[in-house]
Amino acid sequence: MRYLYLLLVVLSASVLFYATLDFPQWGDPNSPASLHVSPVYLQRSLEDTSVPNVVTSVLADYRGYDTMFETTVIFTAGLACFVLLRVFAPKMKDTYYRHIQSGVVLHIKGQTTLLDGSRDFERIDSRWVPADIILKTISRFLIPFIQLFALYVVAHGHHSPGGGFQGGVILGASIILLSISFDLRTGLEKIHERGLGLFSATGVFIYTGIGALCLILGKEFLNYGVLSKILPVDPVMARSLGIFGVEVGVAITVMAVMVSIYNYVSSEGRLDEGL
Amino acid sequence: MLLALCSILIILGMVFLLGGSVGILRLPDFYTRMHPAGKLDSMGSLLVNLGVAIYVALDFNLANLLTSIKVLLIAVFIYLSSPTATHCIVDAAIRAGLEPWKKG
Amino acid sequence: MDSILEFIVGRYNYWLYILLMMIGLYAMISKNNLTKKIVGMNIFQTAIILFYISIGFKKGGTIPILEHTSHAVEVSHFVNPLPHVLMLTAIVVSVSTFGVALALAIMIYREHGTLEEDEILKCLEQ
Amino acid sequence: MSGTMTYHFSVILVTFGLLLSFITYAMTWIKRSLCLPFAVLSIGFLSYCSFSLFILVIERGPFEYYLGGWPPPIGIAYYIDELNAFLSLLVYLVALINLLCNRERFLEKQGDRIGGTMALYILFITGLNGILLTADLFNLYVLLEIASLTGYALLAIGDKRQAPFASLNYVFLGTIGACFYLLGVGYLYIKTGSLNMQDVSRLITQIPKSPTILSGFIFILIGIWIKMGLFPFHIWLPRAYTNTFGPISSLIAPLGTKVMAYVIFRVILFVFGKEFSFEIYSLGHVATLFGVAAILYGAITALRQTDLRRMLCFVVITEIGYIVAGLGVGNINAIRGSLLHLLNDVAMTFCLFLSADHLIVNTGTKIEELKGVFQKTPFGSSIYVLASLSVIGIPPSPGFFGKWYLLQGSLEAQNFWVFGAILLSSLLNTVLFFRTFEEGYYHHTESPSYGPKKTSLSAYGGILASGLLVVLMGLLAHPIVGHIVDPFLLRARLP
Repeated sequence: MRYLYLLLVVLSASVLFYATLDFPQWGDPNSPASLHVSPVYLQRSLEDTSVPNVVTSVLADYRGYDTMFETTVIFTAGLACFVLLRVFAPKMKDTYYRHIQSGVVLHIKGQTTLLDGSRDFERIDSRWVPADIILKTISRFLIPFIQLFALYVVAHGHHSPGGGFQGGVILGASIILLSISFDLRTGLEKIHERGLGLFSATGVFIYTGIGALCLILGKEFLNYGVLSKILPVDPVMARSLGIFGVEVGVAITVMAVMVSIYNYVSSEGRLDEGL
Repeated sequence: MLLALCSILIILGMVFLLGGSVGILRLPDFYTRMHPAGKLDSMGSLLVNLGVAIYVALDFNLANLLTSIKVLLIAVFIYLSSPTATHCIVDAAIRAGLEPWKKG
Repeated sequence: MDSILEFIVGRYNYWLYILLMMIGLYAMISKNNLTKKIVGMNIFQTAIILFYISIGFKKGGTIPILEHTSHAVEVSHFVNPLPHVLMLTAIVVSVSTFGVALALAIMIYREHGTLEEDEILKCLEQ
Repeated sequence: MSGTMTYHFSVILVTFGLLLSFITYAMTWIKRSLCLPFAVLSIGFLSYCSFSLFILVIERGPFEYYLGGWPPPIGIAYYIDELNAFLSLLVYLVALINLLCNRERFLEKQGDRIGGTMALYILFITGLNGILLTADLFNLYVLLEIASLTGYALLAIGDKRQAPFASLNYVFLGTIGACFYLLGVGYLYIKTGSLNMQDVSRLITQIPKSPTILSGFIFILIGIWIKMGLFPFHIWLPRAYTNTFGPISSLIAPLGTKVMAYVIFRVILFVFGKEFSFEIYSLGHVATLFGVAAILYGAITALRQTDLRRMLCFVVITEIGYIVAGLGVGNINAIRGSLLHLLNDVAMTFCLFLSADHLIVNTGTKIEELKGVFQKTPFGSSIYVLASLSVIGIPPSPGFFGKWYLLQGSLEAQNFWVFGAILLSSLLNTVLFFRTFEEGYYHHTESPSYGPKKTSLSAYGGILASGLLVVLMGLLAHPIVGHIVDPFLLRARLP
């Protein structure tokens, strides 16, 4: 069986290899791929959309429709994790409360929310270990910087490498860092499941909604130029603003989905006792 | 003169990084391996970043100065996060009950 | 001799991606452990991403971020932006597939207590 | 104004699908009981849009839609013709009937997760619709991934022991398929520099003998073949479709593979072109080989199955074999036959899976457990008989017309392998289905320990509607060929 697999792999490798004999030289500026469509993007990006970063203008405008589905793919992944893993009725499990001052742990048999609102007690996991003070301090210090950087990456996608996906991932990472360095419960207190679900739907809704707005205003789907009818700018600037709008939507979705995938996967869908 | 300084810094940094990688490969157990991974990498990246920051700022104007400040900020954040990460990994290993290497 | 060298230099990185791709593919179809298969899947997808990016590269080209100037853009100074855009999509797709595959692996582990394929198959036959 | 609005229906069909699915999921966190009715309403709305689009295309002929206002090859375009508009109408109809029919079962199975499940459901059909309408090779890949990801997630709902493992296997093979497709697109891109189907097709004719284009062709074909479950690449199919939740299998089994089969036609006839595929490289022989192998393998393996739904999965593999074999024969009658069969197959397989699912709910999954089912649910069983007669190819049924054209085409091409395989498999299918009829009709269980399950009116309505769909497809076979299939072939410049 192993040789069959090897044969399959060698076979596909040889087909791929055979094709490379015909390839243009690597890095050749005159290869067909660089001559047919891509010069148009490079030459027209500034006058069409006033976005210097051509990757952004292709991503969100010329091929913006692809990117909409790309965001939907992310949304689908979050949705799939929710549908597959989320368990709404947890099994009867023991609950642990820790008295903050004295460090005494109460072990209550079965599920209870008895002391949840109390100031003196905190709920803890069965595998609880005292959170490390170094880790806690450092992540508390770093998280604001990470979030600021994420917002910078989102907002500065027009002029430098960056944009919705990158910024959204960094933003999500800051919240995941919080969940890792404290525990899942702390992360969920900051942004709970319902918020994540609504955010992930809102982000893609913003993207598709901007597209549909263009449709309602009488032009093609995602033709941002028509937004100049409702915004006090000319069509080129309207395209730039439209790109920014969808980038924000993308960032929101990516952030929410990344965090919720982490939450569901690390806690096996119970959103209790995570990693 | 400054150019020589930054090349020295970068080369020195690379020596540290090389030592770190050799250490990770050659040392006998988990804890000793974390030692080069944590310390030498931090030192190496500090030196390299410093060298790069000076190199960028050689041609002095505002934009380049900002770039070199950004490079220095990278070094600062590495100094914050890398030792913390090393500490946490070692901490987790101790809690999980991994015995240190005692031979030799 | 020179032409052979030029031939090899012009293509060796495509060959490297093919090698990487095949490592991923082999891991994906022949490994017994499901986690290793998932890792193989990621290697496979990453290799394709690298392949696309190298299609778009131009010697002497820089990142496609233009300056706000009046004169015309010299196209050969900037790498082809289209493969970058396409691969942003592919990265996102590979992350999503990874997430779904992990969720499925967790479901399998919850049910069977193992991720070895032959053990699961044995368990299913009973 | 209304004229331009109908023109926009092409994009509304896909993008409003997305919007509505986002709202459906968001409702999970606002008011859960509204999720299901909202999903039904949205699929109803989308079916209406799809119907209007179909009418528009029939009236005015095919048209293009430029997304973002950028003409291809700079931007992405949709290309809508009679065939894909009709297929998209079928997709929405199937999804609507299936959801109406199985509302309660979804609610019972998924409980609080119903919002997420419904959002996946809508996203799945939206993805399929995008695949049908798009005229951009890379856009097709992204939509393919949406349809696959939702498919993986939906197929994992079901039997807890089996379904996730089957679905994970599908993830691996599906990813290989999608990546091969992506690789093939990359190979085309490196030589042509374009991603629009029409543009690529124009550029390929200038460099027909290039090895890069050939390997791109091979990889795209293998990728799609994996996705559509053609014989040697079908390994994921039976396990994934058998172990999943019933209503999901009756959604995905008819739609997933057929839409990918449509992509094969689109890619071969409109991207690579007839000359490239059939004359320069002999795709005909390869496709005939795979098709005949799939027909025989599916028909023979189906006989060995003891599980009803698994048996039907092998019937699906046989049907895929018909479609590919017809493509392989390559003359106009055979391709007409396989396209007609593709359309009919959506309706037939849907009806078959839906009614079989109804029988399974009432008895059990094994064929031998079907004893006495005709007495228990005479209505559901008769629809099952209708669908299976159609699959066998009894004359007035839709299955017959497809096979008729296929046989005619293979005779004209003197391709007796395909001819023989189709006849033999029809015979084997007859044996196959009459075995289940026999179990259900003649064997009575003396002590029915369980009576017929309570089935709601809407479930009966759904099964009836699926039966009507099959009958309609049979009655309308002639106009379908004349107004939908033939214009498509004409545009593909087939003789």
